[in-house]
Amino acid sequence: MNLSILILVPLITAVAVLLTRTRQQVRWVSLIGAAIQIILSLLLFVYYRNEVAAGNTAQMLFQQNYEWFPALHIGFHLGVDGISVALIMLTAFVVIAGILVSWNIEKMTKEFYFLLLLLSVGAYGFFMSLDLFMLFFFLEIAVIPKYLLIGIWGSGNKEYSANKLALMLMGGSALVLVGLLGLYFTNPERTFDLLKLSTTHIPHNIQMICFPLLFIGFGVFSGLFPFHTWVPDGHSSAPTAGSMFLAGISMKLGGYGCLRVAVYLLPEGAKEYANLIIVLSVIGILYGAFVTMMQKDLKYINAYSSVSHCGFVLLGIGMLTKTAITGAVIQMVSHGLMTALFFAVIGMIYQRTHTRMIDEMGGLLKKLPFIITVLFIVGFCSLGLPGLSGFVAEMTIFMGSWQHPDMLHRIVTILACMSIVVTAVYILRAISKVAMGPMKATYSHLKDAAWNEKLAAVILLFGIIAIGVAPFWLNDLVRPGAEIIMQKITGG
Amino acid sequence: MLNNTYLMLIPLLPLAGFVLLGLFGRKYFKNSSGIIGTILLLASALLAIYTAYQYFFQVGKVNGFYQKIIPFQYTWLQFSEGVSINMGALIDPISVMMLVVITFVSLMVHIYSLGYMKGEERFSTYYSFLGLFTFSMLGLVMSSNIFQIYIFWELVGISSFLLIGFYYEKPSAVAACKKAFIVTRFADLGFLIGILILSFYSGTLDFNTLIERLTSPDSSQFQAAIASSFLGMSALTWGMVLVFMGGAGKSAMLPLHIWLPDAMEGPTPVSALIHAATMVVAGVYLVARLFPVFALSAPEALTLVAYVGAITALFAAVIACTQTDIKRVLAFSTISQIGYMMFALGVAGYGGEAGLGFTASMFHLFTHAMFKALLFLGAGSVIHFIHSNEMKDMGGLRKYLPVTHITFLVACLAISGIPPFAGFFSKEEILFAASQHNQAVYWIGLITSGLTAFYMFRLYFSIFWNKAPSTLERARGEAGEGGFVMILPLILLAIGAAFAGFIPFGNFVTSDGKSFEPVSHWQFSVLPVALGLIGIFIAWRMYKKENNLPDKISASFGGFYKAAYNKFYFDELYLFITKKIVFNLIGRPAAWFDRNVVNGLVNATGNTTEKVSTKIKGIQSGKVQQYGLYFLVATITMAVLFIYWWK
Amino acid sequence: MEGSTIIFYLLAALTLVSGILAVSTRQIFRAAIFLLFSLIGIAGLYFWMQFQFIAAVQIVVYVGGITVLIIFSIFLTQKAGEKMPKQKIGRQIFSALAAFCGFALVMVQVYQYTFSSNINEAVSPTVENIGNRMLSVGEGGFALPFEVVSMLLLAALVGCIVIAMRSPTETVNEEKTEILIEEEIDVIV
Amino acid sequence: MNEFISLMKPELIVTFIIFVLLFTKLGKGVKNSSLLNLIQVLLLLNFAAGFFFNKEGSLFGGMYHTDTLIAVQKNILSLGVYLISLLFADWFKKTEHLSEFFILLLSALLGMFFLISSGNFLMFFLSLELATIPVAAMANFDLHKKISSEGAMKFILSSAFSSGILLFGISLIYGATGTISFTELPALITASPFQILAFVFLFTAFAFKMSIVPFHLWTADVYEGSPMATTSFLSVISKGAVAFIFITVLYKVFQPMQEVWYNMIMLLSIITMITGNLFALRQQNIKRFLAFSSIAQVGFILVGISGNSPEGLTSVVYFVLIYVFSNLAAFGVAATISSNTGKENISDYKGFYQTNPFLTWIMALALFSLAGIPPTAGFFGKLFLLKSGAANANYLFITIAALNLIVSLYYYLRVIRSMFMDKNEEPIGKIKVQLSTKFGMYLCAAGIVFAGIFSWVYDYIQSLM
Amino acid sequence: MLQPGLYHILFISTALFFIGVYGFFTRRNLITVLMSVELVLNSVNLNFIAFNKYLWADKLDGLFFTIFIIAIAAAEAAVAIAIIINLYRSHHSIDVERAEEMKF
Repeated sequence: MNLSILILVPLITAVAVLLTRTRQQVRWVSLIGAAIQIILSLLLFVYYRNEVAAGNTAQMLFQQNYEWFPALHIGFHLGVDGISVALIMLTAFVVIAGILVSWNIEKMTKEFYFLLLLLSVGAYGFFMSLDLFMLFFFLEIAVIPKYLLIGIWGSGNKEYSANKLALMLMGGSALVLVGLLGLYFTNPERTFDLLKLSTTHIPHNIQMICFPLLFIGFGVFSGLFPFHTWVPDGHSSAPTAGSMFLAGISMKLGGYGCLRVAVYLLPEGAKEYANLIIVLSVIGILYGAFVTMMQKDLKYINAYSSVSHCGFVLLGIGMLTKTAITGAVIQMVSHGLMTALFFAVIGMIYQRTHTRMIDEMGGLLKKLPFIITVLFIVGFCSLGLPGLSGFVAEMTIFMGSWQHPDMLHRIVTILACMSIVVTAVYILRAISKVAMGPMKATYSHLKDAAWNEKLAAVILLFGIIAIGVAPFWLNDLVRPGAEIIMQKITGG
Repeated sequence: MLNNTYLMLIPLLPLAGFVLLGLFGRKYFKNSSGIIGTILLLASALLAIYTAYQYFFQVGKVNGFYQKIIPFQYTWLQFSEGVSINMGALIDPISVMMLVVITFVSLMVHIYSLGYMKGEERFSTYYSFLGLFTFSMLGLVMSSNIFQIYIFWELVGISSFLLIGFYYEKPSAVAACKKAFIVTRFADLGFLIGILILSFYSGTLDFNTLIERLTSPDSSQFQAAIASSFLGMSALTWGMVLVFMGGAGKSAMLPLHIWLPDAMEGPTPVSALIHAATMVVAGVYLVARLFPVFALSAPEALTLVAYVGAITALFAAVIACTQTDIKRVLAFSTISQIGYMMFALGVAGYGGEAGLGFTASMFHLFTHAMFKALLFLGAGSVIHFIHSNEMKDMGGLRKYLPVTHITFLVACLAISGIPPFAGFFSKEEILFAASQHNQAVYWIGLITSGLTAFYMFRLYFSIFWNKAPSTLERARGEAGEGGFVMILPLILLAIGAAFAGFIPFGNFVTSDGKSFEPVSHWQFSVLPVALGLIGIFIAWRMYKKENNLPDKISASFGGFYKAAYNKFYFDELYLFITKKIVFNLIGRPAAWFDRNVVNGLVNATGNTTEKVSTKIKGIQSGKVQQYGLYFLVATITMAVLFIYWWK
Repeated sequence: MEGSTIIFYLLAALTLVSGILAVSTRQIFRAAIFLLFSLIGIAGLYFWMQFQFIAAVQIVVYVGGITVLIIFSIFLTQKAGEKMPKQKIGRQIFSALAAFCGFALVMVQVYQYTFSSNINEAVSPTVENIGNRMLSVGEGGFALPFEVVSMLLLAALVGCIVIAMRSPTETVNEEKTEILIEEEIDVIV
Repeated sequence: MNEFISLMKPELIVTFIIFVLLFTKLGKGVKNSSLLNLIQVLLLLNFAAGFFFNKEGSLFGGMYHTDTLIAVQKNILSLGVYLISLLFADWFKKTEHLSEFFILLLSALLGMFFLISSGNFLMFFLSLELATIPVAAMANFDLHKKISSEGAMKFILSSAFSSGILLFGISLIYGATGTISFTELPALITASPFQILAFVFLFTAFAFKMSIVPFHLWTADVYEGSPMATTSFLSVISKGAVAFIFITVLYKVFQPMQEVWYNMIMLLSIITMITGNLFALRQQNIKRFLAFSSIAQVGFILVGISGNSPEGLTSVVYFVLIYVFSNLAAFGVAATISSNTGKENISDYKGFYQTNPFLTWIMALALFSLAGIPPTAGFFGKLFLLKSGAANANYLFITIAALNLIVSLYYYLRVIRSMFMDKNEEPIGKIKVQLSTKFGMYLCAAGIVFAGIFSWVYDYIQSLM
Repeated sequence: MLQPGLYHILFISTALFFIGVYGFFTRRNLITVLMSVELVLNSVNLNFIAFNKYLWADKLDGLFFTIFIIAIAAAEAAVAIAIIINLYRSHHSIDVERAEEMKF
């Protein structure tokens, strides 16, 4: 399968959107583009499985390598392994849902969809890059659309949030950049190519310098404590689709980067800093959860819970076991779907009630059965209910984490486990305030979800349930990738 | 051989009901959903009974031992080599017994609800939730894998949450469902960590392998698990204690019992099904499932089980004597009875006669399911009739609800351990096992037994005798008991409650699978039965007629009565912990920290930059001569710097 | 002490003293005159070093051109006899300090440095030599700089015209500037 | 003779154009618009001619030196001038002295050409002056504005002062080595204190022209006072030219003291970035804003220069090319707004997107490119600069540079925010953009978008090394 | 007293240079500022001639440098004066301190 198509399709869609005239055209062009993306991503999955089933044991499949800046040894190198395929599928799901959810956006429709699609270009490119320069390129591509999405279409203290988000993410990517340059200049081949880099040995002292740069840099993207403050503000101010993309895709860029670049290329650094990472991430998990407990705004609730959940991703990565890393990737996918859906639902509720304060709502289940049912499911997913994706991911991480018999890892794992209780507390608190209790009279006229909203929710729910009920396909997809990373860690 | 398809259908049929009714119920099966659910469950129940028949009488027994059969198993999630979640079925005596109990009680509740929930707006949702619960519970008992059991454990919890919160517009129901879920979640945390410990040492999640590895003294896994210790207990004991914590949460053992009384906010049939007969015994089932490990490798943990069970039994019984809400009385009685089952397990040994406690526990579980479901359904009928839960609103109902009255009486006799009703046999065995192993536990059990008889008959007399309030004089005679669908389950369950005791349980359910005949000592039975009769007598004295005796007696207990009436202030304690400690001491400071310190630092960075920018603006003074001066000074500084210092 | 030495010190004194006065007097005309003296002193130093041509150029361009230009512009912008406002004392001190530090630094470096020199035969700076070099295009020729400077003067001319030709009432100045610049070009050519 | 023409082709063409423009003054009543068309065509031809017959060689005894890379550098400047002629059409059509303006501008360009090609310090100095003095006159072209004269005054005085220091430095070098030729000097350069002193004096001139902190103080005032066309010329073309020759001087002439100047550049680069950013944060006037932002950009150029490698040179040339597109686009938009409405403050741009989406997008693109956001070319430019700077494995330096990117992003986003997000009841009305301006903006936009992603631009420059 | 030589002339030129610089910093009148610049340039000229004379007499580089500096100084002065005059027209003053409209 030609991977460039996956970058080109959203790009062409974006350009096509720019060329359209009416709002109707904009929406349908985007939707068709997103539909093609989702089909392509599923095809990719099928092809990938076929290849693997056919005995192709290469680390990266469907590679394409063009020279880009030959003088600087920068290539346009694409390739996927199971981890990438999983995240690409996630992206496709979130993109189409995001487009459906923002179907009725009034203000500057064309620009809105253009930016959304641009963001997806960044995400696809990032997940497929095998060249670090390219990876960085796509990482940064995704920043500015977010800024504009929040700043123009957002709500609340949007300018502040947009600024904070853009600056903090840029700060993260600045650190990443320095780390990448360090990698580049210390490998004898002077290459940015991930596969080549993985076979060269990078000196220990360089690993010690570059690893924190890269990990913190990417960590900012995925809300690593204490660099997470952009998350709540950014998410809460963003328009619905923006929050979905932010939490669903963008935070995954960080996790993927931590895994694929920081840990994979710098295993010695990873081992040295592993304890720090797991401590930070477990602080993030619990801290995020406790802070969530105190929030009153639905979006803040989900945003802080994202901090907590993305802490699991980093925890899994920091644990440096195959199972934990697999779990981290599953958590990325799971959280992406779940949080996107959560934001979508919040958006739907907000559209109807014009408030996001949980204290001001109540009894919405009566009037909005579909939306609230989805809210329930997504909440349950968040608190790790079996049969939904969150459970699979968290349990895999716990199992992987527990494989370290020393005291620190034990304590950290137990603390992380404790978050499932806190999560239950805040999710149930939020849901019960929104959905249950006596209904307010003012809400008696509310209408349930429209077709586009239903479709968006169903698409994401499909993903959540598909992982939750039958996790083995995702596990099988991701495991080999995690195994290769682990080989590098244990071997090098 | 067992028929795999049939086996799989047992849980899958209710699941199908859940999916079907959940997705389309509101639209297409608004009225027929009850029937659909009931039919599916009926099929499931029949299959379960068929399976039980096949297992116990045809394929189960090999060489005198009931085998643990795993008819099918699929790898659901692979963690690492050997450690994986396998979805499968483990068929052994206890799981088969549970299948029968669950499907039977569930069927009864389905039928009963046809009448009880009639006209409810979310009728189909109710049935879909019931389907989900039944599915989860069946999946739980069939689990072949400790993680599988955890999965269904959680699912059971969520269905319980959904059903307790079924009347979602009632704030008390909302609070109750949240409480139920969170408290059990907290217990599950222990369970989860326990699983992690066990799986780490045993290198597997599979029940059979796990039990085998952790009980055979010469396996390396066992050695490792025993060798590593923490705070003076071996890792294995810790694991088992934590697993028991999960069980204790679900089974409402002290101090994790607080959710169960509140859970009565759900529809009464649900209470019958979930909070009396099935889900709450999941903890007992879990301990029973891992019983060999408890008994052989972690006796300390088992002792803990015994004491927790016994204390809970007594404690709950005391509270039950003081409650006025009939469902709460039943709830505390449930807690007390589960305490019985727990300590029965705790006083059991592994294999043969020593395993009497195990058999007794399972037996009691079985009989308790019958009479407790019956009690709840009976209470449901009463509530359906009266529209109130409070005892003071009731009295003299035997005229209006004859069938309910009789069946309720049967159940009360059963639970009080009056021969020849079912409870007598199971309780007898429990007490006997306890007396042989642990005198303290035995005496606690005995006292509890007497208290049980007292509070059950207190309930009985208060509802059906006592006064006849004038409010009831309205013409309700014909409306009575809600029709056939509500009476039939009562009768069926009453039959169960009356005669289930005669099943020779020791033949089927034993700790090691080998049948044995429990020795019965009629002399031994005298004391418990006598105590039960005394309890009934006191209750008769106090509540048969309207009088002021109860008030006097309660006054004579003074502070103790008040404490018991307030459930020994456990709710307040928890409220203190959550509100004052978790929210105010952790959550609020964390939120403050986030807004002010973490966020503040970020903002401060920005502000400082701005401030510095304002501070240094004077450099750009607009005066060209000053520019020149800076120019020269910079030049000289650079020259000096690089000539003399920085080479 | 030889005569030339005395002349040197006299010239040096003239240059420096009038230089200092030029930057310190508050009478602007006097400043211009002192500048003139200082420039003449420098021309004298050129003479003293036997660089007659350059000394001549110095006199013609600076004394005859630039100083006159400056004096004219003083006429244009200043009322006679008006004293210049004083600079802030702090600025004066700082400037003096900075200038002195710079001076000290440079002098220290100059005296610490041993200048090398070559032993090749000297080329005497006669007008003939200069003219040849100026117009030769090969090695050691300065035709290209010459052209560049002419372009520069052209540009400066154009620039001055535009800037000074702001409004018709003030054409006088503009013409003067123009003429002066023409003069300079002539001088150099 | 043939060689003379082919080697000096760029200078000859520019001189030719200057004379053509001088002759247009003879004819009375030539309309500005037709004159502008002529100029645009001529400059386009000039730019086009830059692609042909480039080769390496020296003239005038080594005083003039050129090669293909230098030809490309000159052509980048030509391109910039061409873009200026397109982008500021609004202002050009209004000005009274159009041909004079271009005579001056082209003289300065000629100076820059000579500057890049200079083979000794004399030529260097002369062409530097040729590139400066006409600009001073250009700065005063808003004849009736006080601030224009003020800016011009500050510029000419500061540059005269800087020339003085430069000359002093050159004279010391001359005294120490006896030569002013770039080819002979390297053998005679040692890192002796005296030479370092001389070098520092010399260095300040570059620093002054490139607005390196703390020699930058004139920049903002002059930028603000000058007409937008001059400002853009100063900030883009003039800076680029000096950067080119700076590299040549450092890499070729002062290579023996590279340790000294590496430290110097590192130090100044950090100071420059930080100061530029800090000042840019608080500017309201768009010209001042761009002035400080361009100071910060210079800090980045210095990072690239510090690489001291062919890659450093390539990346600087490449960056300047991109910088031409980005900065000119930004100035073009600002100038269009300014000439049509007279508004130059960022706060005036509030709600600009509602009325002028095209201009806003161009501005946004330009600012993103300046901020180094992909997929604009600025991203590549900055990255390659950082990359060549990182070759010395000085992580602290690179980290500081990278962190400065964040601050710069902040203030670029301020403009973006003002245009896209802030609400304004009375935004600037719809502006009719001149055709040529529009064309110029499209050119810039194309440059911004494609010069990065399509790697052949970089490869081409690289291949000339 | 010593025989005057290179170092003497360098002393004079350097002193003159910094006198000019001082003037540049302190004079309030723009024209006098310009005059200070002229002093600076002249000091440089002196440097060049001195080096040419005493050290590198085999070529006339220094001399030519001086000639061109003089030419440039003239052009610079002309443009500067034009600008100053223009400034005078708008400000009605050529006090440096008053030409500071643009700052910060």
